[in-house]
Amino acid sequence: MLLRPALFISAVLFTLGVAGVLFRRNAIVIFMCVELMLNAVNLTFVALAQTLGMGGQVFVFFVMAVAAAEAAVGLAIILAVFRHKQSVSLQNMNLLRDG
Amino acid sequence: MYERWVLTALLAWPLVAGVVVLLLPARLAKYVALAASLVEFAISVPLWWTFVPAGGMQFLVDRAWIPAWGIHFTVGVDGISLFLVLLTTFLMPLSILGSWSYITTREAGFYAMLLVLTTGMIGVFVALDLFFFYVMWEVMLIPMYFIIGVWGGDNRLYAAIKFFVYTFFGSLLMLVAILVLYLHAGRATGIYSFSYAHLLSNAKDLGPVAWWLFGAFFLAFAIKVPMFPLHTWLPDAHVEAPTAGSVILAGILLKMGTYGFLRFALPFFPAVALNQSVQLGIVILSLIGIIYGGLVAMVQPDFKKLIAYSSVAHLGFVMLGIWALTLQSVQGALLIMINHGISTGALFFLVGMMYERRHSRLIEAYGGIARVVPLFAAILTIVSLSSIALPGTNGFVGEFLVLLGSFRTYPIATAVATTGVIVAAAYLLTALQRVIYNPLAHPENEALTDLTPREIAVLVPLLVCILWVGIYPKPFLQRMEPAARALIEQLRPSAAATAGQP
Amino acid sequence: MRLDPSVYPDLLLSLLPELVLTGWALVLLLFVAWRHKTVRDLRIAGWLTLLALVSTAVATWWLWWNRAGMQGFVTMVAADDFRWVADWVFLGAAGLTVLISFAYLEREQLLAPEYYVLLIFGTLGMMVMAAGADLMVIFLGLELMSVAVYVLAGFDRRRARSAEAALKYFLLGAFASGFLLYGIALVYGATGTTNLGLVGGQVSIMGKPSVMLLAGLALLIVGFGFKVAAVPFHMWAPDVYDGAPTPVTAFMATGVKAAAFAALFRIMNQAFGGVAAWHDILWWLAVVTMIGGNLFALSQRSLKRMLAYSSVAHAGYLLVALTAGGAAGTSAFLVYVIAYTLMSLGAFAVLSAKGRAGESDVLIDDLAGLASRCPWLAFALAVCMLSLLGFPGTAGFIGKWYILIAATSAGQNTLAAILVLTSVVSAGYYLPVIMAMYMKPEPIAAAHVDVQLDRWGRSAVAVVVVGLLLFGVWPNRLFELARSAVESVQPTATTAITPP
Amino acid sequence: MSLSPVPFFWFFGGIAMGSALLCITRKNAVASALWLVVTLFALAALFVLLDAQFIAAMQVLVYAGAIMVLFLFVIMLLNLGRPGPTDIKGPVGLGMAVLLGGALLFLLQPLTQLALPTGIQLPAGTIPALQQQQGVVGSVANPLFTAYLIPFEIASVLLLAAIVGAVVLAKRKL
Amino acid sequence: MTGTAVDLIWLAPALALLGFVLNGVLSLTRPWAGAKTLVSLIGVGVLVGAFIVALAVFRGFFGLHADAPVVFRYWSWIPVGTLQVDVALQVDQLSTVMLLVVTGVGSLIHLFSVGYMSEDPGYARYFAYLNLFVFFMLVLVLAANFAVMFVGWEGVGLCSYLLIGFWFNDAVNANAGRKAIIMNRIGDFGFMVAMFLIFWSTGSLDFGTVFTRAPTALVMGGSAITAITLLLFLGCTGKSAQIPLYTWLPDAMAGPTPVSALIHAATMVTAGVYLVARCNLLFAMAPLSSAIVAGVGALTALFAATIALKQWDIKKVLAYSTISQLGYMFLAVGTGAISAGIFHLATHAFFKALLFLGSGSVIYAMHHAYHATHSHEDAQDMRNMGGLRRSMPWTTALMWIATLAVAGIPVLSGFFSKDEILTAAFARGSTHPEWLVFWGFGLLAALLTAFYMTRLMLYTFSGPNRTGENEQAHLHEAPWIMTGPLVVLAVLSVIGGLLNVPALYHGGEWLHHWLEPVVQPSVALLPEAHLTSATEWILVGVAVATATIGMTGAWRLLKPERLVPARSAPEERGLARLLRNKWYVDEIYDALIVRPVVWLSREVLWKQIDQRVVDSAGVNGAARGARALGWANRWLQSGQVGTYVAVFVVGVLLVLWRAIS
Repeated sequence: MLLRPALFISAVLFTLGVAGVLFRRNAIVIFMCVELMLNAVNLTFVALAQTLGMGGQVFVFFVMAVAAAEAAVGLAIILAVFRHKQSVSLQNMNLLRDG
Repeated sequence: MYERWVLTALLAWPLVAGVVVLLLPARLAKYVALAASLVEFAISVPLWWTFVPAGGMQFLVDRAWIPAWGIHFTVGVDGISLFLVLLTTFLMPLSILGSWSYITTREAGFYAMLLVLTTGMIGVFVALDLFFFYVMWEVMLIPMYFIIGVWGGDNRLYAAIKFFVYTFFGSLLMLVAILVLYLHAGRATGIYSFSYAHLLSNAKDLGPVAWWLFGAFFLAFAIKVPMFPLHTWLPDAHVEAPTAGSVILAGILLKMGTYGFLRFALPFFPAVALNQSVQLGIVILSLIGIIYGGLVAMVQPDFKKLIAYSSVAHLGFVMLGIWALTLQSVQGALLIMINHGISTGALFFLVGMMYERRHSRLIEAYGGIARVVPLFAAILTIVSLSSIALPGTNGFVGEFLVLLGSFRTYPIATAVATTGVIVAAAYLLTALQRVIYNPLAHPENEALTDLTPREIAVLVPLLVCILWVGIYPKPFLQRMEPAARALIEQLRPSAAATAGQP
Repeated sequence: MRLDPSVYPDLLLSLLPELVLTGWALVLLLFVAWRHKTVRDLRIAGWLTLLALVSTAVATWWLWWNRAGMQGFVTMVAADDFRWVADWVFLGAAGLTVLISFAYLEREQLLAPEYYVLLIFGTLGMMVMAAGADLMVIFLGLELMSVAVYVLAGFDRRRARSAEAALKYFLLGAFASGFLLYGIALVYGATGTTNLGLVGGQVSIMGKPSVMLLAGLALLIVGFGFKVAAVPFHMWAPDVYDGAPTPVTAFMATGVKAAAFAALFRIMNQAFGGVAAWHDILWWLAVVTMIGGNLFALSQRSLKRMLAYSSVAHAGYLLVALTAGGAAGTSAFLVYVIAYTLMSLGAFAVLSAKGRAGESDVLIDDLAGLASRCPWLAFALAVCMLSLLGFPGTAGFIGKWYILIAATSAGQNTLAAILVLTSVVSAGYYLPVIMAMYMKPEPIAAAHVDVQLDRWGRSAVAVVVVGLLLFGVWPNRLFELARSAVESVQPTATTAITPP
Repeated sequence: MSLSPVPFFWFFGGIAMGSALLCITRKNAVASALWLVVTLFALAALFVLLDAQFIAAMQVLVYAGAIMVLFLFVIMLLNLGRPGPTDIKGPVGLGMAVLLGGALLFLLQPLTQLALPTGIQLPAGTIPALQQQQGVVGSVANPLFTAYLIPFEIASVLLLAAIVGAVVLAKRKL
Repeated sequence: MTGTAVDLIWLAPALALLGFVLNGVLSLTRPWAGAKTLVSLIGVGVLVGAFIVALAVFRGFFGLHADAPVVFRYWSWIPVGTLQVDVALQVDQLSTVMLLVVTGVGSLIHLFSVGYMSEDPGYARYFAYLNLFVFFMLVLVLAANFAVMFVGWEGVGLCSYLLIGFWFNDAVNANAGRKAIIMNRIGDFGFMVAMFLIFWSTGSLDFGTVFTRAPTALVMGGSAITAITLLLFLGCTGKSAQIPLYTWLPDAMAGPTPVSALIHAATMVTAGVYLVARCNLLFAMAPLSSAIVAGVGALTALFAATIALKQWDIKKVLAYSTISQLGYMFLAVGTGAISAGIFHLATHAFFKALLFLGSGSVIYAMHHAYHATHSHEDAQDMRNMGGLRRSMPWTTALMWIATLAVAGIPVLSGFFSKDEILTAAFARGSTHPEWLVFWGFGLLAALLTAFYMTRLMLYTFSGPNRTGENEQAHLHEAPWIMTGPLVVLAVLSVIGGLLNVPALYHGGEWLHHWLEPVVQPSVALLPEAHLTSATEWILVGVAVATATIGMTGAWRLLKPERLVPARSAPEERGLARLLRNKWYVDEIYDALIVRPVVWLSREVLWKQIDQRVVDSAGVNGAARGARALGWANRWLQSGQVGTYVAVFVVGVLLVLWRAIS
């Protein structure tokens, strides 16, 4: 009986994550918004797991691993970019474009 | 024995020779290429005698190629394709000889391209498997693209890509049409094969799809012919291409379109092709081609462009003849296909020879040169006369047959088409006058040298053909007749009975 | 040979290629940790990588030879010919990438052997994707591949462009995998499982698919659509391809795309074979991708970006094969993937030879007169271009023809027509390359003196060209391979008429 | 104590959504990060309510702990404490975010209304029973090391790859 | 195969062709010592040979008393289905007459040319063309079917083109040649379509078959036969310079004078008449067409005569006179008096050839005179002549004979032939009144003919000389090789009448009877028109009166001594000017047809439709459009991740929406 609220909340969180990605320019914050999306999905999994079995929870476990891995790589990339531009604002990321 | 290997040899030999030419040192290129093309011609000549007019498809070879799709390497020759094959092998040595001094850069590449082109063109004419046909149809595109693009005139890049994209556009739609036919036949019979005979016998009850398929085929072939609104690639390609390129373009490539109509578009979709409105449309387009082509040719300042537009007119006659579907008109169309190859080829050679001397294709760059180069003038006159279908030359026999034959099916249209004869005289004789007659305006023309022995060697065979076909076309007509008759019977059982009957 | 996943040795056996490759990855990691200074180290690492790939290919071949297949029901990985063939494509792409990397890394002074480690991890991820019979496995494989490729894209850290490419790819990639994950969650919710087979079963029980399932399906397609760079999820591709080191770009354009397609293919056919909706969605994706990719490519002046857009267009063609479905579609898909891998790798290889500093500067017109300077290289590029154009005599044509057969036999004549028409458009940007090389004079004398491939790069290009021409004229073996792969992945092979 | 979890659920859910909203709207990156941490904690609470105590624990340890700390660390390292002028998009960006987000939510919202097909549902209380029997950790660990062994291994490789990648990108000289 | 000399018929064209080939080769080799002699020997030799063959054939055929043509099939030319065209020659009464005229007159003119062209650098080329012409002319008159006849028909056109433009480095000549062949082509268009109609209605193109099948296959006076005959006649108007296609002939005078004599007076231009005579049956079956033929003939006769009144160029006068005389012939054949037409054809060949050659030697003299003084006066303008009788008495005398003949003064050949035509026309008038109008035209034309011919003679030979003081000395008679042929022609012009002395004078009407087998079928179909001998005598009187009035009128009115040389001549005004400028017909054609067509072709068809519409808008337009769409993508592909995300999400929404709904 917690399923629907859970699904609703996760949908909202997911949307917020997407909105955040759309709304922000700071690479790190955008990445955090992505993490938010992942967590929203986690909520869905856990909620579903309650009625569908442990598979969902296990999945969340893996999602965390993935998130960690992405965080490691992603932040490293952001660092690398920062070395060049002294900024993580995506506004300055326009070397690559149709020209 | 000869029957078994000749076509395969005709296809394989130039390819091999082309590769060889490419690998040999450039200075040898033209000699090797000429030798190779002469050998090719020698291989093809016996076709003339061994061909049995009433024998239908002959010299058949059939080998599995891509069994997964029921694709075979199937080739054969009948009265329709025989002469186109011979024309190809006949024109190639002349083109090579004609490029002798015209081509000065990257010779190896050029002659290799010519040889590869030969394979492609012959392949198109002998293919009896639609996949193979399509492949060949495209394959001959690349060499021509390079010939125009690398050795062409100032505006060659534009002309080359225009030529390529135009043709590619048409042929790709045809490709889809072929596939639909293939699947249709496959579903109907359970046998999936691209074999011409198979598809032909199962092209029935397509329903409305037939219209789309015919449209696709029509587009592909009409672009090549070229028919009126789709012709604009031709002037550019002709003008920019080097002499040999123009000769082959006009002499052979254009015929692929009309050949396609005869071999595929008409037999596959007779119901559509002979539908009243379709007939009307095509006849009107042909008329536009004849008259419009002639009139536009009349005002061209560039001799090559003039010839290009005159080709549009000539091919208009062919289309008319094909669609009139009487024995005379169809054979006339076939004959014009050959004549146009010979006469227009010769014209392009002549223009090319002048270009080598004066580096100008503009008509007003000449004038009065008959006094300086009488031999050139004489030959140019004869060729022009054959091009305007003067009786006694090859041109007349073809146009006479087409018009006489078509008159039965479309009297009014044919009467209009006949005025094309007047227009032809108008544009070609005017050009002739402005080139070789009139006062010798440009002093630089005073020093022009007359034809060299090599150039004469290029032209004489063509002149011989012009007179031969003009005076004694019987051998040609005999060999065509059964094929033409078969085609008509197959398309119009009703007309077949009265084919040629008044 | 039937393998029972519930038995441990069988399980290992079924994962033999992956295990072999992982093992090599660890070996290489050790080696790198020990030697990572000189050019020679780099070379050795490269050789070890090639060795790894070859041995993996052998392992795969062994399984294929023994007709390895999964016994029983619920499994995490599939063992079927589709997987083996896909693995070969990935391994081949990786191998060719290694070959063209040798000279490149040295020229650009990227003396970090980790490059090869990451290459292997990326390949491993692809293989996992192709193997995965469970959304979870596929997801993890995809992440493994992505993480490795994110880093590779940004590998040339000294150049801002490379770093920027990595960032764009990473951010958008993570964003996309969020959607993918959500899609998986919804599918899980709709069917109670993430195993493709079971999902398929549930779907067939379900009859009319539930909204949740459809939403999940949609988000799955989005997630993979991003990886294959289908319009409108393609926008990262031109920039990332442009910024990444060229060998990596080649790897992305071929391996990554192929892997994503392989997974998508498996999912659609095994899990959603019974759902009609995805055909419709993919139909639209295919159309816009073909049109978009080709039109956008038309206006590019930089060779690298042009190739990037062309890879988008080719994703469209592959989507056509996918949409057509059926046995014909599947084998057409495999054939085309192989052809496509060859030709775009070849193109990128030549590009890497011509360019400097990440080839950001190579315009199409910079190739002017290449033919007279290095005829063979020009010839190779010309062949690749013609093959990309789908010109008869090349593998590209065979592939396209196969896709057309699949489409038409599935009654998708419109799709076929759009495909050929867009191919005509593509002539508008492939031909100028040939035109520049053969028909334009060298802008300055010695414009191409510094153009050279080392012998490995040359051998790679040679392999590509020979392959393209061979398959273009004699594709029979290719077809047999593809067809044998089809039955395995194609439970509903009867949905479409299959040419014999 | 048979207290209905629903109110608690909404309570924590509200916190999660609210703090998420703040997370994406705070100019200051650090603030965003901290609000995200709050969201994660709230989610952990929801997990507990959904009988996923172990996952909740992991959420707190791994996510709120390790990952977010990493984020904060990087933010500080790059000295982005102060909000950058271009960090948040203008009204246009806002409008687009609201519009597209709204549309997305509108499309996702029906999902929250429908019931799962009964065929695949486990009888209520199965999970708690399982946890009683195998323990909270065991109930997760058991499938993890049997059915989900392969993904587990792949995940380990994934992490390894991530480490290598991070090292490559971060180390001083190539 | 008759076993007589008739079998040698092929030899006649063959000889001419041989001459062409040999001389053609010689013309391309660089000139050497004996070349000219050799050329003359070949050129004239083959013609004389042909003439001898012709005589032999005639004699042989005469002996056969055949009333059906003898047909020789050499090889099958265009055999397609039921269309079986053979290369075949046929000998019958009509063709033998033509054969004799062509080869006979031809030989004389060749002979004349030897002198006339002796100093021309293109000597060999000239004879090559001339021989080729004779070849085609013989093919034309000997052909056994329409197709082969068409070969000759276009062949002679070609030769006239080549010979008119013989001095091609002068644009005027080249233009004249082009005009001639294009005008002829217009006619040939009619000929061709007529052939198609004939084939599809009778199933053959052989004269024999066609004429036997025609009465059954075609309805007397039906639309089909009318169309056929009218189209054939269109061909004739082109070839024989009748209204409306006559304008090329005067310009054709740009060619060497012997050419004008041979092609544009004696032989080629009469081909049309020959064609109608050949197809007399068909025309007889189409009364309307016959009426049109006769009408156009009569009108042309009058119209051309009016123009001839005011021409100053001596050859132009003769050209218009030719047109007018051809009009008579068409009046004759249109009326059905085939033999009369052929009769006039023959006599006209004699005296008109004589006139032209005579004018030729005048021009020759004038030319030499001006050449000697390096003056650039017009050697053909009569205002520069005058009083030449003193320096060239022979020519004067001979040309006077011809003048009398053409004017129709009794006992000379022209008198008989012309009179017969007018009589026939008048006779038909009894049943078809419109013929009376034609007769009137004819009579009026006869008046004018007498007038302008006399004018020509007076201005050329009488009065004071206007050539110029220095030049006068250089004016003298042409060499014998030129005057010789004139004498022969003069004799023929005088006695030519004997060919067909009407019964009125108790003559044998030999030609009439000779041609009967050919004319027979049509005679049956024509209305029987009989005149009492009284009426005939009156008509004769009227004709003679007209001729004398014309001549004496000219004698009285014209004052040669008042004439001033061309350079100081005043501009005519009024009617004179109108006639001088040939009723401005050329200008009208130019303004109404030539210019519009060229303008249309260049400005509309080429520049607009071809280049702008089809190419720019259509082809390149499409290309540009595609490229533009590509460029449009650039503001999306701006490098801004934000944009990419937005597009991405939009894509997601669309896919989701598509999936769920």
